[in-house]
Amino acid sequence: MIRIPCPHCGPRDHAEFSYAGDATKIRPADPDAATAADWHDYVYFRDNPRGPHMEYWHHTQGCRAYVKVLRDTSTHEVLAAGMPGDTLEAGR
Amino acid sequence: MSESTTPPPRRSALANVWHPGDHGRIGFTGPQVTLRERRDITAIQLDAQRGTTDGVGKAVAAAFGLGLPGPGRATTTGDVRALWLGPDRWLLQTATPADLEPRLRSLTEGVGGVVVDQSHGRTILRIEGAKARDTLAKSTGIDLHPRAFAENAVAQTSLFQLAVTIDRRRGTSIFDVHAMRGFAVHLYEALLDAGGEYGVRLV
Amino acid sequence: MAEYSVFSLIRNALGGHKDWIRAWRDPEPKKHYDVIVIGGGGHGLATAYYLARNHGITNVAVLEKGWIGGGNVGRNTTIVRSNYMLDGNAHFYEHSLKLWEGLSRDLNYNVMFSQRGVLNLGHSDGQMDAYARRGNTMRLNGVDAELLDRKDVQRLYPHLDFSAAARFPIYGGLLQARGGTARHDAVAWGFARGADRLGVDIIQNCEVTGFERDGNRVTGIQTTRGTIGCGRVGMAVAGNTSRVAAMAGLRLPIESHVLQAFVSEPLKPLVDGVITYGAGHFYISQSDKGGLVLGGDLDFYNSYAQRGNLPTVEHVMACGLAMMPYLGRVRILRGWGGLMDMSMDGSPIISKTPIDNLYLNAGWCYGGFKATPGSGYVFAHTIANDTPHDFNKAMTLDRFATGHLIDEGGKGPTPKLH
Amino acid sequence: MIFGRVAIEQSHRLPTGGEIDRLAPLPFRFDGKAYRGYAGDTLASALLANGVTVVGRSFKYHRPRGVLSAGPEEPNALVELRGGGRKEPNSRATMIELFAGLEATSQHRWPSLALDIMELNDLASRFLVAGFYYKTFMGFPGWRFYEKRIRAAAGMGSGTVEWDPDRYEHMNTHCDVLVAGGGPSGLAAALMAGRAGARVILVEETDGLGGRLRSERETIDDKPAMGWVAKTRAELADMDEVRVLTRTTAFGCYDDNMVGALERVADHLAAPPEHMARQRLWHIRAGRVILATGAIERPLVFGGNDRPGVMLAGAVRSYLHRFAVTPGKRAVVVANNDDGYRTALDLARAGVEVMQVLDTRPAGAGAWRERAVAAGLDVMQRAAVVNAYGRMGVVGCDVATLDGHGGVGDTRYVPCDLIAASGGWSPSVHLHSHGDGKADWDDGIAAFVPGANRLGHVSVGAARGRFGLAEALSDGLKAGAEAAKACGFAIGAHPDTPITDEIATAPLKAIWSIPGPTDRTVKRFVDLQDDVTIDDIALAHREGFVSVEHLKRYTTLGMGTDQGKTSNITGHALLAEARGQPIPTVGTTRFRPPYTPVAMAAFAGAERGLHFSPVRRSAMHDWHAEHGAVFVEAGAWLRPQYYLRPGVTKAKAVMDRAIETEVRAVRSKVGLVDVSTLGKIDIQGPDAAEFLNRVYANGFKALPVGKARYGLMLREDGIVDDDGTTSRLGDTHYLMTTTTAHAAKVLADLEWYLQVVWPDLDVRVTSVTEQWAAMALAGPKAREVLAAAADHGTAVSNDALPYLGVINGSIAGVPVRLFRISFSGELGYEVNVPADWGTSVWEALIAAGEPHGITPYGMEAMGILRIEKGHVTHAELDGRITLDDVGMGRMASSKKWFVGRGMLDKPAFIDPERPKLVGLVPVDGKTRIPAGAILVADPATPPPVPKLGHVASSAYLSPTVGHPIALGFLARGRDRLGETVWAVFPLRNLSVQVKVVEPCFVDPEGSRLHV
Ligand SMILES: Cc1cc2nc3c(=O)[nH]c(=O)nc-3n(C[C@H](O)[C@H](O)[C@H](O)COP(=O)(O)OP(=O)(O)OC[C@H]3O[C@@H](n4cnc5c(N)ncnc54)[C@H](O)[C@@H]3O)c2cc1C
Ligand SMILES: NC(=O)c1ccc[n+]([C@@H]2O[C@H](COP(=O)([O-])OP(=O)(O)OC[C@H]3O[C@@H](n4cnc5c(N)ncnc54)[C@H](O)[C@@H]3O)[C@@H](O)[C@H]2O)c1
Ligand SMILES: Cc1cc2nc3c(=O)[nH]c(=O)nc-3n(C[C@H](O)[C@H](O)[C@H](O)COP(=O)(O)O)c2cc1C
Ligand SMILES: [Zn+2]
Repeated sequence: MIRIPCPHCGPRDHAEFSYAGDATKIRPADPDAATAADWHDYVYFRDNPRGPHMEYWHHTQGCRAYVKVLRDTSTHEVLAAGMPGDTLEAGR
Repeated sequence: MSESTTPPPRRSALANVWHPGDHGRIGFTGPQVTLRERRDITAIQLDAQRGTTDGVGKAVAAAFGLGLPGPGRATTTGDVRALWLGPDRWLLQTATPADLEPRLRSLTEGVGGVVVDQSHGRTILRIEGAKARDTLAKSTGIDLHPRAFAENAVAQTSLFQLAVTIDRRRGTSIFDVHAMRGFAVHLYEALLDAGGEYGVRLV
Repeated sequence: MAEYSVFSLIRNALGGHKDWIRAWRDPEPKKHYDVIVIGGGGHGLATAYYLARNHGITNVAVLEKGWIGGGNVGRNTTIVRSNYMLDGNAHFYEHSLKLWEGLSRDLNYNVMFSQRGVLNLGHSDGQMDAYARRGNTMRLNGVDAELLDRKDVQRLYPHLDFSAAARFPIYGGLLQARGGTARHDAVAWGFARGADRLGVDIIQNCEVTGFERDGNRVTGIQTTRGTIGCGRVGMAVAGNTSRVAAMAGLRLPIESHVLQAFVSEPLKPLVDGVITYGAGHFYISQSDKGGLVLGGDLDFYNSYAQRGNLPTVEHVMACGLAMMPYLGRVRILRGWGGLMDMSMDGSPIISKTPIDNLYLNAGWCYGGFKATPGSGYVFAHTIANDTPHDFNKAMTLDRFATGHLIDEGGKGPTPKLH
Repeated sequence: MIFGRVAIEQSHRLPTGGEIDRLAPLPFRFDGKAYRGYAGDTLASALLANGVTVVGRSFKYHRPRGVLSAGPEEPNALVELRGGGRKEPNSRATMIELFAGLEATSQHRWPSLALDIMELNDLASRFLVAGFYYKTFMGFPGWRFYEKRIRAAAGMGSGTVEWDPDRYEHMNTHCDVLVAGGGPSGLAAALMAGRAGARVILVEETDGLGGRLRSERETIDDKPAMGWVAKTRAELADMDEVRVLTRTTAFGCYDDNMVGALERVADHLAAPPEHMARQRLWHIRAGRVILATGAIERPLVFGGNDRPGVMLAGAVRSYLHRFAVTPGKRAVVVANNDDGYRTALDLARAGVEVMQVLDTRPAGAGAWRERAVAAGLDVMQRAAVVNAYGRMGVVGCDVATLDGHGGVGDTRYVPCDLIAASGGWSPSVHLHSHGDGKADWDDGIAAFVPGANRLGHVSVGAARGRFGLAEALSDGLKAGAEAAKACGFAIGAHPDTPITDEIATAPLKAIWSIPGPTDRTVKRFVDLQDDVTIDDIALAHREGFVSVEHLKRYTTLGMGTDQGKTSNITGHALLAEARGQPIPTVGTTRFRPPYTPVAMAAFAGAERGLHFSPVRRSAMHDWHAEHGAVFVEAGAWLRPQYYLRPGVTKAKAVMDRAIETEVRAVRSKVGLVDVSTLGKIDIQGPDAAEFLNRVYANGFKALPVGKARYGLMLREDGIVDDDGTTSRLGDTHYLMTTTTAHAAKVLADLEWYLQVVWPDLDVRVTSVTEQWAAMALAGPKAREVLAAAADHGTAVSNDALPYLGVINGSIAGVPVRLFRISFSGELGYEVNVPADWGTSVWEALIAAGEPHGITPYGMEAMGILRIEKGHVTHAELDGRITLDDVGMGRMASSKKWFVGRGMLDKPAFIDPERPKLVGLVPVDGKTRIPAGAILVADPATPPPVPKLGHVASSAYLSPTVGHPIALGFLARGRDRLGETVWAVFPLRNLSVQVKVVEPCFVDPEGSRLHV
């Protein structure tokens, strides 16, 4: 069980969360300025790294917050966690 | 056009299944778990809009003498208990159904509070007794040990596949479990099953 | 006489089995190959085999970072079927199934393809309607399919949960009788041996670490065993697709997720065919050794760890018992994980790429084992002719841009849901 | 006299000693024959006590096999335990605790254990070498033919099709320190951590504490070591925060120190007591994990080393000391380490005739050897057993000296009925490896020991290759203290390591196979269960299967129920020899959970039957049940499918009639349906309007207070996601409804946009689905009924509550929300009621509707009503459909950006050939158009047939229009109105010619809505 340190609830089983994927994807902020290619990239492409991966987890069965997590995809180790707006660094 | 003016009694989601008495394995010491439904509770969810946390907190404190609790905690004053539900979100609970909702509404209007009545949306089961903790531990992954989950601790978590709120009341072995009303029968059956080996008294 | 046959077996038995030769050689990498296939999984090996067999291209190397067959081809639940609905998929998988039907003989290697039938259970009217649509489409495509009602299912598998206590009652099912299972390792080894005998070099313990480029062409492959020159490059690295593609500067509509599978202690025959539960993600069959081979859903997070966590294990087993309550005391012997290359519409990509001589084979999600021969066949075609085969012409990389998605499940660009 | 008889029956039982309770004799049966053992026995020890040597048959060659070990590593002695729904194949006799009435049968043999015709395989073994099946069975009559026979011969025990009557459950717990293994090192660790005040859990697989101490004669502080164990157990029991679980196997280490452990609560009983679980699966979340799992002894590989009567030396000591059983009367002992001497001495002391003690190591001194010699034992150094004889049990063996270069000297026959062998010990690194731990090779003990471990798991004692008792104890004390400290506990004085009376051991010298007779019929087994011989390993190597993982898969080495606990290292070492490379280069195969096999039901726990997945019930559920509702599940909710009158059964015709009645009632009079299951989301905040405007494709900004509007949401990829009505309850307050199936997802999506994408929007969203019961009153008489039910002051006239109006009101004294919306196409109202009052209001409406013939209706009728109106649901919105496809393209606002808009111009989405929503009616006016049928131009086309579309939903009879109708998608469908195509259903050999019509069959102008 991966233990995800929810910034609100503390460490919880990952089973309480729903995985919400890549947190490096930024939705085009100004839709009028966004090209088809921008949307295409946002919706379909993923870096999918082996190693530290910035991702969102929704604390669905908890406080219902989206939590930003830096997690190593090769070990499942959680390196850092915070709120969606936070910039995360390993070890925090 | 009908003439009624006062609402009829509230019907529990468990009205049809609740059979008071002792269930499961009853040892010499009798049932080690007691289960009761907390009925007719008024439960109002209070949210603070962006940047109004303080204002909302102050308004509530002024009116009820109640500090809104921080993450994972509950506070009680007199008749009203406030549970932390999530960021900027609380549940205010009272057993004396009065005018909690309108009061909260008028209190927080203007200071940025959002009020949502959830009185009917949740079934609340109180579980207590020597084996209450073990019964819950058969399904929830949170640490219910008093070192980690002391009196007035509150958690939103998962229990028997349901999203629930567990509220640790006075003492070490009294818990209120709030679950969505529609799943009340499932929760009830699952608790009876889990507590079966300890003996469960339904009151 | 074929190298492998009952006669050669007898002859060797009498001779103490001293004369068997290596199933595939262990060559040193050459300086240059006409085609380099990256990934010694089922697809990579099949691609090399068909390049040699169908296109006469034999100066081919398969580069494998570990031991061949150590990826998903060696860790899947071995279900083979062609019950697809969308045209972009359906003809491809049916072609693959046809190749399976002749594969052991073709390879002179018994891959134990066993057409024991694949049954998908349905648990609601809506689901049965969806099966009907799928089955009807299959029939119109010339693929076998049978729609079973509750009684038919009960006749086939009387011991499934037909009781009142069933949380999801069985309404019926969709059966593909030609579907079945195959011996996964044998598929890798059979293709490897077949390719080897046609001159392909299979190079193990050779991890690709980078690409050498000249403009829009790949000129060489950097590996842990040195740089190797190449004419064309086919990439078939399944769960590692994004990583290898990134070395070539490509970003892809793929996420890698972990999928677990399990095997029970060996039992006398207990489950005849392949059965999948329709009210949760669960599938089961029995291996020839006697182990029940079963699997379920992803762990639902990106992973390269080849191992999963307990909640998924428990959920898979709960699904299994919901369908077959009599398996309660059957013990799980081993569980493991594989890396799924989950694409954004749940369907594969067998395609040219923005790089002139680099070809991509990926996006297999839960289901690429059944595709192994078909995938090798059309990928070899695509590489050899620099143009897709009819069967993979819809499986392009640019379909995400044009909207010509092949979304069998209607789940949208959320790969974990496929 | 009972005791006298038992003593005679138990021919191999020692008169004294052991952990057995001689006052509690237990009758049991094996293969139908009655025996007796004692409480404290395992099935294996009880069988051995009764002189039973053959217990099972091997996987491939069906060779007779006896008991090899005394623990979970047992490869041979597998039996079918119990019967009926409780039958458990492949149960290890060495781990089955004896209980009165135990029934076990041998397996994998026919017709009997003694006479098994499949033993012919042994004669054919020359052909049945590793991987033979890949080389043959390819031709006529096809693999399926051979496979049937192979499958019948394969497998081990047989399962059952009866249902297991027992309960299973999970238990969650957290601790500071988890100790796996209750031997001396584990106990010492638990003691230290416990004394520091840490929350400690110690799990021990067997029924008691002590580990190897139960099987040896050792002392601690000059007293029998088991006394120390008892004292320690007592001290641990007194600690509030320490929990000791015996009969509990830590079976897997998962991420973040979650350890899975299986407690066998009632397996030592004939049946679990009522309400008790048979097994309990623990989820232990630990701060620190200490692995004190001991070591597993390896057999030696020599000719006939699989014969019944060849046992592990350490197991022989277990049977002697723990069970007071002598597994033989005349023993030969052979080892590559000092355990041979130890075993021989113990055997001799127990009165067993020790015929010969063989040490494969070159001659040399050693304290143990000297003891053995001093005790008068016949010791041969640099010598070994080269071949054992005896089909159903060892009768003797050839022993010979080894020349050290793969040859043997003169052989000598030694009669014996027991061969105790030890090839050294392998630390149990399984759990360490599950958690990504590395294994390092240790030449000193010729085994893998735990290496680096990212998770910080610490292995102690034998699990770390520290085989001495004093070492184990000091290791445990240290690790326990450190773990507690790491968890923030203060450590008291470190106690002195208890004193032991150990004799120094001489180093082991690995010998991976003992050279033997050249006779090819003599087999030397590496993996006993799967019959992998050294010849198989040589063959695999010859054929290029030279990675350990290939070796495993080609020969099945280590793939049996024991997962190679006694065989893997030897097999890998032999491969290394063949490759001419050091063992660490060759490596070992991957360890995987579970450590020992775990029942599926234990994993599933209580989530079985109806509790497999929770069901959800609406507030009016009991009313529906009392009124004949037949329920069907929809998104976890139980919903009335239709209602049966009392006394009517559920036949199809009746069902159709019930539905027809319900539909007619709605169209002609009035009906009432429970729609509580629709998702309801309360949306409030200053930016609520802007927010809705972004998530819905159609405009929401202009929606006035007191009004409802139908809305459609898209996914980011432009595909229709969900629909529903949203009402504006106040200036900054909205109520959104969603489909039943998507309610949870829509809420999560809204939270996503608010928290992650547009954190600048100030909006709060909450699910109020459960707060409000909801019911839809529909039909020409709906207003009259509502007016009759409504309390004074609640006006429902067309002016007071116009189409799409929303008001607060009161019915039966209950405050309600009234929405004038309709899914059926009739004059309709949705009534939202605080859930506890749902039934009261429902009953009030039924009562008020009685004079108008009000009829409750269910999902089926609702389905027909909506098809008649051409309203789409999930049957149409299947995740591949655009707004345009369902004819709602014009709803998408061009004035604003909304989710999914950026995708709408993709070529495929604007392709005119895309199938579009149409209505379909049978050309003959009566044939049903089944859902799932495919639309084609010509039903006679041979495959592959070009497909034009499909039928999405179908009403076999629309009572309103009087014939079957359907909704479907047809390529260029909007241009084909009036044309005919075919709906074909080859699965049932059906085809229907259908006419393409508008997808609305009733009141297309919507006049009924507005009355
Ligand atoms: C648990 C599980 C169950 C499944 N069940 C089924 C099923 O029932 N039916 C079905 O049809 N499909 C199933 N699948 C899917 C199927 O196994 C895969 O889709 C398919 O095997 C993928 O193709 P492959 O065989 O070529 O992949 P792999 O065998 O994974 O081959 C890829 C190879 O590339 C190598 N590689 C990676 N990176 C590099 C590098 N840098 N350099 C060199 N080599 C590299 C890897 O080591 C690997 O050997 C399942 C998968 C899993 C994990
Ligand atoms: N003669 C030798 O060379 C030799 C070799 C090894 C061990 N030993 C002796 O063994 C003892 C070592 O002590 P120790 O404590 O390290 O080991 P141990 O073998 O005494 O104890 C290990 C315990 O762990 C339990 N166990 C193993 N795996 C488990 C799991 N997954 N879950 C739960 N329980 C599990 C076993 O049942 C056993 O009781 C010493 O007395 C030592 O002298 C001697
Ligand atoms: C179809 C199938 C059947 C298997 N049967 C067995 C089995 O009988 N015994 C066994 O130990 N492992 C069995 N395995 C699992 C493998 O041992 C191994 O776990 C799997 O190939 C993944 O490799 P890994 O665990 O080395 O990562 C089986 C695997 C598959 C795919
Ligand atoms: Zn949280």
